[in-house]
Amino acid sequence: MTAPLLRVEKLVKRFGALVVTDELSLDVRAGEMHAVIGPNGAGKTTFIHQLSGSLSSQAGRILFDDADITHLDMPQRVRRGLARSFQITSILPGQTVLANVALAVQARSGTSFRFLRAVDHEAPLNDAAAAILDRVGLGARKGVRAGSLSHGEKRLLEIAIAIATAPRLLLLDEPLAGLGQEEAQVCIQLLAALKREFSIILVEHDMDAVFQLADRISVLVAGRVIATGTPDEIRANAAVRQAYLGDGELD
Amino acid sequence: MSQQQALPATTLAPASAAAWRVSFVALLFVALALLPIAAKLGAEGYILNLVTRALIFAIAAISLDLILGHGALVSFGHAAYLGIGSYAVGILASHGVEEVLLQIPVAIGAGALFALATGAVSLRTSGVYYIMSTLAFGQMLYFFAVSLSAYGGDDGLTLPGRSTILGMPLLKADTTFYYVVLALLGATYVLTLRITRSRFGRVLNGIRENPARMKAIGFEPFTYQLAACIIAGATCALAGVLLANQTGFVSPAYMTWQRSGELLVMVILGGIGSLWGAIIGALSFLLLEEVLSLITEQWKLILGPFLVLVALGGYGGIAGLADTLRNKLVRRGQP
Amino acid sequence: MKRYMLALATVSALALSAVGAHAQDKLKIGLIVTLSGPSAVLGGQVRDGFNLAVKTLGGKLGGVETEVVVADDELKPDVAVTKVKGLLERDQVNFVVGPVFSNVLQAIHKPVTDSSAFLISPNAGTSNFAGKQCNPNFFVTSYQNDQVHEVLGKYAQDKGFKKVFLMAPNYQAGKDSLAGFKRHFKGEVLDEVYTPLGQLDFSAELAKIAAAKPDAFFTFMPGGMGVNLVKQYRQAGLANIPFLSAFTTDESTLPAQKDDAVGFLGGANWAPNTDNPQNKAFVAAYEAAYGAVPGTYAMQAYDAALLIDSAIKATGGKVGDKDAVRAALKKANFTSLRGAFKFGNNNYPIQDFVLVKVAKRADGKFQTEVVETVFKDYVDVYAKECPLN
Amino acid sequence: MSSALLIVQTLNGLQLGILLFLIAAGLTLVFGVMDFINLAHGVQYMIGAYLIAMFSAWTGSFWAGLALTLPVALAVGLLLEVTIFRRLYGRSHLDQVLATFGLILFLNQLVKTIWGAAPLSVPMPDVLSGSVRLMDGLLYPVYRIALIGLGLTTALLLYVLINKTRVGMLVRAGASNAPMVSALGVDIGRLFMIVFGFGAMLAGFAGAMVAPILSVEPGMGDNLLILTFVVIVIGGIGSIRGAFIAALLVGLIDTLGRAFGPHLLRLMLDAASANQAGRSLAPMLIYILMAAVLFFRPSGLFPVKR
Repeated sequence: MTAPLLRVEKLVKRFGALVVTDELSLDVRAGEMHAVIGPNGAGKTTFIHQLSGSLSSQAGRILFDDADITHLDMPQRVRRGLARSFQITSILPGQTVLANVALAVQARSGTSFRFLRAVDHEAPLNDAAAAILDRVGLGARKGVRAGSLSHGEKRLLEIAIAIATAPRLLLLDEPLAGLGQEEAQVCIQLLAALKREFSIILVEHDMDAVFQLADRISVLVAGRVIATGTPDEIRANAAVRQAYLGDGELD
Repeated sequence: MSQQQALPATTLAPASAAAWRVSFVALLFVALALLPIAAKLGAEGYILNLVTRALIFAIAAISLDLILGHGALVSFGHAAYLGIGSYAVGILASHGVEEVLLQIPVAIGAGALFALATGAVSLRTSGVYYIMSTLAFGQMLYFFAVSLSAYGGDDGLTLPGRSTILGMPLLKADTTFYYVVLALLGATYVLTLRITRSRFGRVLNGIRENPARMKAIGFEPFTYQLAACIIAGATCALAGVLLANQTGFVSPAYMTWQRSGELLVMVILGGIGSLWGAIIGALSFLLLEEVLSLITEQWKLILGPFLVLVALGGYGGIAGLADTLRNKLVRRGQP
Repeated sequence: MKRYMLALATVSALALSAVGAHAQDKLKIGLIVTLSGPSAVLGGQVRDGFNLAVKTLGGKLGGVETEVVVADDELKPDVAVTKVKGLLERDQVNFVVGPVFSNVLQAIHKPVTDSSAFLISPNAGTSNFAGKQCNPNFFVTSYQNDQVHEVLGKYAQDKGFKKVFLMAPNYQAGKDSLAGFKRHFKGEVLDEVYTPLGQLDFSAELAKIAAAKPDAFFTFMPGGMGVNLVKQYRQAGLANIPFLSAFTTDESTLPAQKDDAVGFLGGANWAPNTDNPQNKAFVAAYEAAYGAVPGTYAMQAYDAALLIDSAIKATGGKVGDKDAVRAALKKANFTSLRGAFKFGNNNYPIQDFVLVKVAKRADGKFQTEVVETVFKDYVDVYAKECPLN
Repeated sequence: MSSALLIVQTLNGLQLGILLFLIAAGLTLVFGVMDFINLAHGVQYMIGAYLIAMFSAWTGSFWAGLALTLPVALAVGLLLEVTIFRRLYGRSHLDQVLATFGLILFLNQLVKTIWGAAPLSVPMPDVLSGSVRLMDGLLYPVYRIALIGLGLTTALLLYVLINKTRVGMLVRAGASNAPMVSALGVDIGRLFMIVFGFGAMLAGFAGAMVAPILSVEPGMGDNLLILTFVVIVIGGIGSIRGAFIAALLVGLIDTLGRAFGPHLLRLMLDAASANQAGRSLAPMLIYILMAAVLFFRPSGLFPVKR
């Protein structure tokens, strides 16, 4: 078996006396969608921050594609192919939808120290961005200011920006947060399509979506992974049922 | 810094707004190009001198607007670059080098170097701390110039005359000098505008709007902000070269913190982030100052409340106000 | 944009209005002084002194109807250049009188002397324009800056002070000042302290002075700095050490220093109690008009007006005849408020310098009063470098 | 350099620091609580000085003048708050800069129009004039000692006010999270007004207290404003404790640097170049200090937790 795409070894994050990430270890294989679930306060978002580099780690290692990225900052990680979406929408509201995505395309294609040519007219950037927008279903909205999109559209834009950096591993932090039933279905279909193309870590509260989409699931409780396995294995895991679900039933 | 408010002008639909701005700016430059002819009617030197000075400050204001409006970097020490540019002229001239084609590269290089060195430190901070660290470096340079006894110290030094081009005294005539300054302003405006619309400019604007997002797609803000500071510093140093030539005199008074504050006021008054607002801001601030001081010795009693009102209006300066008015007109024109 | 158009319109209007200003039956004088910021009081004295002279002469200098245009240089050299261009080209003035400060003089000297107008400085008198860069179209009715400091140096030397403590602001004029003092003082200089320009609190320096125990203290601390220093000097209990100063305890600062400055010594070319009839009339008229005791700034501006008056008179009102006016100016054929006055080859005055002392008058106001003459018909040291004759 | 000199210079540094603190306290609160850049804060200091010059001349007594100055300075602050500043809260910092810059122009000119351009002076209260002997050959003005004492008392009162009273609790909460305080049902508008008026009065108080030793002149607040900004930035915006420590630090470093800088440099350089270098360096010292502090602590020494 080949080495995993991402290997997390005994990662630690403390805020003062509070241990949020407690020697967490986890492997993500190339090509899989790996969901991370856990009760509120289990440390999922902190973990994503540590993976993406917006929080530093006090101990442990993060290996990405066999390279130690524990001490790289966020832009460096992104350039190695580790992209994230934000739980709370984070876009450039003043720029057009197309520009939001084109910037991400620009980030991975050539220099950004180009001062005089009008970026609006750079066909390669625009074409690549437009293609991605078409994929996420925002093709018709590309000329609109991103700030005026609906919430559901912004969530899709958020994903579009993340995939525009051409990542090898996509960290999706609650992509369905705040979406209505219909919007959520659109988004789930998009995720199903994306998983054929990208390795994905998915943090999500919507259990239906998680069990429907994920290849493997890790359950986080109090900053530790208490179980990892296929959805069926997790469903059957007694420790998970005990710790996470209490006496409730999974359906 | 409330960054969302930084660019009121961009709320316009881009295409028509661009067209109206282009026509306005074109009109402005045509008017400025015709001014020397109108000035022939009387007081030529005075009017040319006054407007030349305003145009020079417009170049400085544009350079400040690049980092302020597009990078949200509020520099409270920008006058330092005026000083660097003018001292490059003064010091070189006092050693017999009056060739502007040598003075300009030296000034621009020195401005860029100072921006590189101070930006590398200042950009570690943000918000008000950034503002104050730029002030600190501006003040250090000011006191350094005051202590430069060899070059006049506080009294400054008088230039033997305007700089030469390829050894010829081409800048000597006020009208020629005016057109050179106007051309340089035009070039600065066009180049800076293109920068803001380039790949680099888009990154810079993105960092202003949402630095966390930009980091998450792989841009390190520091690098781009530093580059913007260097461009702005070099441009402003060019304005310093012109200022020295215009006054025939170089002095630490060009780089007091009050002067930095005036540059900020020009940009905010004009409307930040729109570049042509910087031109309008510099022109209206300096011309207003002059016109009001002709009316009364107590002109600050008028200028002060005027600035307060512009700020309270919250239109985003004169450029923002113009855009708002135009939007109203356009809407009225529609059924 | 509307505002911009408005400004542009105003400027064009200004341009047009200037066309009518050519008529030569009128004498136009541009007064450029500092009227903004803390130093505004000095500019105010120059303006008032000059205006008083014009008023006294019935609104005419040399028999020609005279109009005075006042401009504020804001103590910014680049602003001053623009204002001076305005005076020369918009107002078409025949004379520019000003400025107060040396750095402004450096900036406006060339634009004015290159033009058709004369530049008459009622205060600033820098060494470069007294020496190699002297100019036939530039006249000074005050002194060469160094001379006032030299008065105190000479006095300290004559008086036999052995050890002195020197202090000045950290800028060019401050350095020139201490150099001027040391030109005639040959004793020991215990320390030379330079303070940041605009410093408000001198406690650190006063402690040093107390520790050094000099025979005398010399300083150059103009404007608000001088007010602070004098108050704090007395409060620190140092008043038993003779306080010699230039431009520190004069009529512009005495209203604020009051009793604290009484007995302090200064150098000058004149004092309000200088004993001659024209001066008595001047001081009385000035006090009546402006409610303040005039200082040297006002006196020198008044003399500048008298100088112009004498020259225009000599040419028979031919304001436009530049060579004739220049020759007449050089003669300085007027009765100066300070007494004897003539120009040296460099167009700087040759005059007496006196030691003055601050005193409280019977009416409760404060003024400097003449103690003794230190220099007689004194020529500045740079005059010999000037190629004019 | 004798020990007496060192003591005197340290006292002088303390006194400058305390003066800076009185002005900085109001500015850092206005800044921290309302996120408002008030360039006109220095003008309020100037107004305090002019008011006491006027009132002490009217009443013939420094103390009566002071008693009149404080409420009027407070009233001026509140007037500005109600007419101008409250419309600028929550606006971009740049609008605030423009408006308060305009206000500086206006008020500096207004002061000159009313009281004239010439510096004014305020007689020292008799009780506090004269000097005391601290040790052999060491006289120190009583007024300055009183100033230090008064400043320390004010600092102590402020400390109690901020840390032990309900208003203080709200101010502290406001400095770290104003929207939250507002969400909890506190009338944030009134809180802002109180803080602003109080800050203006403190600045006016500082102006009144220094009037007997400094000249009262137009624009006297401008340069001090910059120093004050240096202080609150070094201390960490919104932190009274930070402002206190930074003010003393700036006061001491500025004073001692000017007094002893050349001596220290003489250890490394020859006398002439040490004097020259000391002269150039002295005015830069506090700016170098600020740049250094921000380099190592980009949010000041005592950042307010948000």
